[in-house]
Amino acid sequence: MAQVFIASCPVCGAEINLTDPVVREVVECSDCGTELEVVEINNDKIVLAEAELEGEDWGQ
Amino acid sequence: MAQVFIASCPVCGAEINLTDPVVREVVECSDCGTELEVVEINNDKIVLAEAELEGEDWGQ
Amino acid sequence: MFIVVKLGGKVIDQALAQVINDLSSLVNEHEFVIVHGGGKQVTEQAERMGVKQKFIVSPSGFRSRYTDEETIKIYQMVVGGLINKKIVLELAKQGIKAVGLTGLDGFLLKAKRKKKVKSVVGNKVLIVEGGYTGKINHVNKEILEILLKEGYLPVIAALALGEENEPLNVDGDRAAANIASALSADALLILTDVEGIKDAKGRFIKEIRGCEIEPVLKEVGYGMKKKVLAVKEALRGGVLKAIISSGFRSNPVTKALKEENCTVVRNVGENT
Amino acid sequence: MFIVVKLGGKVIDQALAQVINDLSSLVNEHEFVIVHGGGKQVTEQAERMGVKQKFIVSPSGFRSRYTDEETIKIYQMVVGGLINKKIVLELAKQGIKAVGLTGLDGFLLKAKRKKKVKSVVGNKVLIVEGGYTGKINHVNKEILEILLKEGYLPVIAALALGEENEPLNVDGDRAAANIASALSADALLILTDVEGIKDAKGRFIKEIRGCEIEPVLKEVGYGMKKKVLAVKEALRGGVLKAIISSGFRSNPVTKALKEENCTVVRNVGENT
Ligand SMILES: [Zn+2]
Ligand SMILES: [Zn+2]
Repeated sequence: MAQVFIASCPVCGAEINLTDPVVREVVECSDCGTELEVVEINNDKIVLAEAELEGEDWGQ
Repeated sequence: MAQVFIASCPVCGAEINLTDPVVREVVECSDCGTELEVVEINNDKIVLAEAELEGEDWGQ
Repeated sequence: MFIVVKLGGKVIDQALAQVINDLSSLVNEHEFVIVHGGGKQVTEQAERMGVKQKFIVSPSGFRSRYTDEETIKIYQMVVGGLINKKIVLELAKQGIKAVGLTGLDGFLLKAKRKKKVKSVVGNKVLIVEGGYTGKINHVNKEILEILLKEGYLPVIAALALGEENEPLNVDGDRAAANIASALSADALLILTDVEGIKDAKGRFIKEIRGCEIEPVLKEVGYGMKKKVLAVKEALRGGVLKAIISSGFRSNPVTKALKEENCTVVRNVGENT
Repeated sequence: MFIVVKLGGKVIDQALAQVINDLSSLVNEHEFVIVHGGGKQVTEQAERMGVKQKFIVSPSGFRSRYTDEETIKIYQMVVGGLINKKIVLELAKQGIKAVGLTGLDGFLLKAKRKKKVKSVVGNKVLIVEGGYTGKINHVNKEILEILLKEGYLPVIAALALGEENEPLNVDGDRAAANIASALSADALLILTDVEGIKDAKGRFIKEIRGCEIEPVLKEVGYGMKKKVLAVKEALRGGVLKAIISSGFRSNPVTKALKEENCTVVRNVGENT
């Protein structure tokens, strides 16, 4: 069964629902639009941080 | 036991003794000094030809 | 005209002789620079060496090689050594003084390394290390101008130098676009295995203005997406026109320059 | 001074950073061209690809790779792609504008292919096909002069173009000697893994005149034989001196140019 976690956006503080999260997953905050990375999962605590990402159009 | 064949130099006609010759073998005529190649061995007949050779100091 | 020609992997594999033969008939009239990648051959040679190749797909559909430290070395060998020299030798047969370079030589191509990128894995988007891949941010046109001035035809392998002087895998189409921009080329010619761009309904696009290219970008599959992106960058960089054309026909360079059966994107509209 | 430096395979493998670091301290004072081969790495990579390498030994003791069609491709990849760019990247780290070339580029090195050669097999001497190997008979110094004039340091992989524009494996030491002659270099510096030449009694030769080198050729083993032959050719071609020296010490280039603990062969005697 899918497990849903609740975390808060480190940028705007909004609540974010995460279904079966995994570390390194990227989610977008629906309030402020910031791309966030799941950096830690500790029991029922989820730590999110702003994702530092590159464009998508790299190498060949 | 070693088998000795007798052939003649295509350059000077001198007799050349060959022990257990093989095709592509290189021998030097002791009379004229030409480098010769064994091009054919047919029963007891040996065909010699002038060897077209490069220097020895090729590639790495 | 001064033309930057990008040769696709399949063209190099299967149609190189006819392309170079045609090109050699045009060198008195035009000036050329050739750019190439060689992804498919890298995969082949790497697997021959027992190094399994991984690919990542970004959320908007760009598929890229995951280039680890071992793979970038194989990349240098195959793209910089094997493919680059294959093209140089083919030009030499036509009496053309070609000089093969990689973007690593003479600080020709500098790139910003992609540290972290998004990769679609199942139904999730994950962050992965970018590996040895980068996006070109500088072209040292000096070395190319020196060679061109003296009558040498540069053949450039899509590799670039990172900020720590590490080798990086860069996209060949975009490398060609960057070089065409830096040299203010009259045309960028992308020779590939299809006739040109088709829209979402499968209709062939014969001619299009640069300012109209944005919607096309959304309609094409990921193979063509990078080419359209490269075209967009080349035109933004001042290149007069970009041609996407097939290398699999007789006189493929001559026909493309005559704009026969290919897609031509012209630098008119927002840039004029 | 204008110096052609030949880097040996072991030096490139194990001591490249210190050699290039030292060389970079000398680029304001001297002009350099670097030449390299890379036989050992070709063997390694070929075997990794499942291509067993064969060697042939000539009647007078020269040992050479038997270069078939598959091997010459691996040779291009490893020597032209991997090793050449490794040296270019190391120079780039020192801020030096290096341009890596092979002898195939810009008709730089032309060679006569060895069609048939002698190989010692057991107690017989057999004729074998020469494969893709050759002996250099022309250097296009123009491309090197163009680069040098503009401040670029050429790094040259020992590959040459045959008469049918096929790639040929050529000896790295002799390639360096030919390039040094063509460019009328002041010195040819062969950096290797030994201190210099020893005579038949194992005595180190510190200095020798070019005209006295013939007997030395008969005394040395086959590894050194090719180097002595290269030295002989360089001096005959007008190079002022040749230095055989170790790359495995601190400041190996500086010390060699100061003639510390190495073999120096001077162009005096028959040539003066
Ligand atoms: Zn937020
Ligand atoms: Zn005779």
